Amino acid sequence: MADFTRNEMMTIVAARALKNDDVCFVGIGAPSAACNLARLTHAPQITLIYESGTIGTRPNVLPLSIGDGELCETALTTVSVPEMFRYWLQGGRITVGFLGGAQIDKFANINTTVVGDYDKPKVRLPGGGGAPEIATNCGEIFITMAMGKRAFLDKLPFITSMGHGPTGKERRAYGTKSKGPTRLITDMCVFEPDAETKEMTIVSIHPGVTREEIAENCGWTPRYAAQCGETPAPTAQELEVLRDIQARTKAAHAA
Amino acid sequence: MADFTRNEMMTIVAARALKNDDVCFVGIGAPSAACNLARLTHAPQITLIYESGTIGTRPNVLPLSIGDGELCETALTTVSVPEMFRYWLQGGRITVGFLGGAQIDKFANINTTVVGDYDKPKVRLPGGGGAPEIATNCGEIFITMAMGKRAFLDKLPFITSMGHGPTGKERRAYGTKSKGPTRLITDMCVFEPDAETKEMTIVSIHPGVTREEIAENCGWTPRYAAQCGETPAPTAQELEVLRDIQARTKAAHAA
Amino acid sequence: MAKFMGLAEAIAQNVRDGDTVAMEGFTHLIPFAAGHEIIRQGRKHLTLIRMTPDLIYDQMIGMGCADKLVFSWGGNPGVGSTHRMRDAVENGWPNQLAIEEHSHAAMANAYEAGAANLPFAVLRGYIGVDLPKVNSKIKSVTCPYTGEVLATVPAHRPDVGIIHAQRADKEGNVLIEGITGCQKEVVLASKRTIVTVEEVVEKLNPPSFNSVVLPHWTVGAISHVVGGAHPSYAQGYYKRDNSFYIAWDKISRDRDTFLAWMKENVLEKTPEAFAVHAKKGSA
Amino acid sequence: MAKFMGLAEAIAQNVRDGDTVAMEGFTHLIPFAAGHEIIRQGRKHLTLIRMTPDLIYDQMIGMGCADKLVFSWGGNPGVGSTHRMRDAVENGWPNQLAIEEHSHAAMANAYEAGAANLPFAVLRGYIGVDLPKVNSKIKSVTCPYTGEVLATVPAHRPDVGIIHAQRADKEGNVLIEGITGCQKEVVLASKRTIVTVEEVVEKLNPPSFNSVVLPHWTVGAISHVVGGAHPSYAQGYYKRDNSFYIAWDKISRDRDTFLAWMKENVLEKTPEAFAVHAKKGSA
Repeated sequence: MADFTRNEMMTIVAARALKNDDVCFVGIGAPSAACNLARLTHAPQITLIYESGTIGTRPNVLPLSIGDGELCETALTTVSVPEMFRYWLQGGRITVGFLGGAQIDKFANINTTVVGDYDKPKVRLPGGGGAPEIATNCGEIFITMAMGKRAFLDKLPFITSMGHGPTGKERRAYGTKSKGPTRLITDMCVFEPDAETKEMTIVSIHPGVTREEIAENCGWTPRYAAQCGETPAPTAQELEVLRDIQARTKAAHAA
Repeated sequence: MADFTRNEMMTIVAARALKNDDVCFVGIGAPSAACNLARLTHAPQITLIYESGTIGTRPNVLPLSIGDGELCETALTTVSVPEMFRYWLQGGRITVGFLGGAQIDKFANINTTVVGDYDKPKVRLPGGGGAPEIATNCGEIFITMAMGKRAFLDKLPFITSMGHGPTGKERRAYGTKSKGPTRLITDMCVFEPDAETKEMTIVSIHPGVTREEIAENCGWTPRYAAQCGETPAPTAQELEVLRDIQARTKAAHAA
Repeated sequence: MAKFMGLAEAIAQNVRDGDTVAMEGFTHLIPFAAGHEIIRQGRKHLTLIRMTPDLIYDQMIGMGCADKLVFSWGGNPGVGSTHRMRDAVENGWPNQLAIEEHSHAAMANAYEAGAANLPFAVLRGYIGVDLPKVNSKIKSVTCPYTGEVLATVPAHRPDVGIIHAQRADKEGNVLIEGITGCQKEVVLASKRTIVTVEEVVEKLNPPSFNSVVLPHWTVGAISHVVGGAHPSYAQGYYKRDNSFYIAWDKISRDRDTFLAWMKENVLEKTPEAFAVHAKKGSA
Repeated sequence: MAKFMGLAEAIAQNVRDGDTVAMEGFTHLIPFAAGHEIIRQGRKHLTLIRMTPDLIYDQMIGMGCADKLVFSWGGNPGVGSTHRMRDAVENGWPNQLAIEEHSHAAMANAYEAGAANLPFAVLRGYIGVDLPKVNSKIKSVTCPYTGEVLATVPAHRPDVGIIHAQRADKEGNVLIEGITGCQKEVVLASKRTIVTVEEVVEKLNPPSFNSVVLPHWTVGAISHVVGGAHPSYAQGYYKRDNSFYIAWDKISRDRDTFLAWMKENVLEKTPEAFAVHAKKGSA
């Protein structure tokens, strides 16, 4: 088994979840790396969309922002931002939306707005951006987040984007037709929602990670699926392609 | 004085009413001829917009339809039809909208929908097209129509686009900020709305036309402004430019 | 997901009796070849949506394809009446034709709302006019901020959207340029779509970053039909046949003349017959 | 009606204390030179609207230009926090900053509604989230056809809209290409507008019929400022200075370091100083 970091494992697992015919709404960071890794390995036909308006983009380096010039230069077409949110996201054209965030709860609701009181915040986070509507208008949602007690919380101070709702029942109650978060991919394990309760449940543990470690980094007592197995380790090819694009990216952005 | 037809007089009077800084929403027929005549004579900077989405177009021949290729080829830019109606017309960007129609009343309401009952029409006319919203969203409206008893009616069977309303009071009552019809240019004379009653009132009579003739071709008893004068006859240059573009147009469409 | 096929197959697979069909193209790129194929395949009871019915719907209505027309301006542009449409509305020939009539602004907004997956569109329109009295689909909402009352129309969500475009690449991405009308909206608002194209190319080579391109995963059937927009036009390929629009007035005025023309030029022809027009009218 | 003038004059004539100002450019074409000029002219009490405040509003907020921020994502893209914005919200430095927070979809729709002269926008959004609890501007309407309840936001109608574009022709027609964001909407929705451009040319030569062009009668002041989008970029002219975005994290973290940087790079400079960036980062 090749040497790999937990962050690499997270990105690689996210990439594996993507299919050739997916249309992905990509965020910056882990999602962008995962989507482009998928494109450069098993899903060459995947369509990547960034909210800047670039559709079907094929960057050679990962963008620092969602609007880097390379995204537009390699895109099939670039539309205005109002059109992107109206025709493409709200239009129901996206199969997979990627989200991340500062804090998450067991029903995959996410906070990226504030820590503390909204009007007198302890920490003012960036805010929702596209997330509130990505969460409900994409076919399904994949979330990538590194685990930790300050990130995986029993109760969020603020819901920026809805997962399955505060008690797991609200999404269905709203009549939202999209599936919501179907995968929460962390640096330690993979969660999927329980069919009944919608609580995010661990379905596979990354190589070298223990249940104790997961418990220490989770603000609630995590449930495990009956057939919880081990996540297949990164292949040499996966690691090579990922490291290659990240090296190119680092060189490009430092220039 | 040069020889000219009444139709030429109508088009030339309409052209004269246009200014260099006008942004015109142009219809087919007399309006298109008038707008392009203005552009080729005293208003070279005038902006012509056709509802097909062509903005700032400078055709060499008059289009047969509002979407002829020449309009796009000579335009500054061409936008989608939804954008045309949302950002440009409804957006309040148009200073002068041109309308014509099958029937008109003394408050410059227009019918282009049906003669007879709507559900069992005697004559089914083309319908409103852009007119209902042109009538209220442009800064002001110029109307060109040839007079006749079947066209200039005391009461319309159907209001396709609002002038000043059925009694001349409704436009103001709706709170519409645009001026509505400020000029009704016919083949015999020019009407403008009375400041108070909004009834279309004759402000000038074309050379060679009598008040009797006007009365015979108007379904209501027309009012005359106190200072009603004679419309200045077409100049040799106006006639030459108009006939020239119409000859070019005829040759092009017969091809 | 785009799939290349012959036009006959595309119509057979996608257009069913009773469907709501929108065929758009604002003067430019009107999908005439597709309309003729629908006539040849004898589709009935269609609800036809189009801002300007133009000659294409005049032909389809005259041949008895339609039970209902949703439109905003029904004439022969710059020429006069669409006689077959008038004959259906005024005299019920060849069958009764129900109409749902809007303004251009409302129709454009209804497509826009359909593409945006909204159930309705809001517009500052229909003020002081009679159309809302005869079209119960026109309603209103009150602005929650200013109290202003604005008109609404339901979104268009056709069963089938049909357009003609300049070209597609091998993957099925479609480029439209020039007067683009509301074709992007029609494709995005429709459940199934058919695109006829002038040309299939290796790469689209769009002339700018912001060209109007429909990705292959937004379109259904693509059929290569050279000249498929005639007597409308395809910018960069061939010109509008204005003389045919003028000639149509006489052809369509009389029922028998119309039927004879349709027999000779539609029923006894195939989509390939359109190619000759592209050659003749090349821009 | 477009009028060419220097940037200092354009800002002096159009931006007043207390104005609501929208400066857009989605990553691309952010009007930094105009922002610096507003800082130099010491404007106060502005309400700043922008989807992503980015470094430009971080700088303006840190220099005390703003009383209020209307936004949807406030961070340094791909890097981390906008520290000056955080310092204002968390600690009231250099002054209290009121915020009105939306989602991207709502902001984009609010500009779109402003351009379309509608008082509000309707979107399928804000479902199951807390933002409507802290932003009273978010309301709802009921669809008159389906009964569905949809979110609304008021249209943006800024006093001043400011954008950066690739080029203008001598008449003042403006071309934008690449990632066009919501700049067309900002210009059409604003009472007054300022456009800075990389280049003034004889003819725009738009690369396609459907290029994003703002006619000269839709724009107000036009100022020729080479490099005026740096550290953002101008497609076809120079690249995004990603290394500066990374460096800003350190510069902006500390109040004194920030003030020293602003003094040296903004207060003591003129719009002409931007030209060097265009040369350095040419694409």
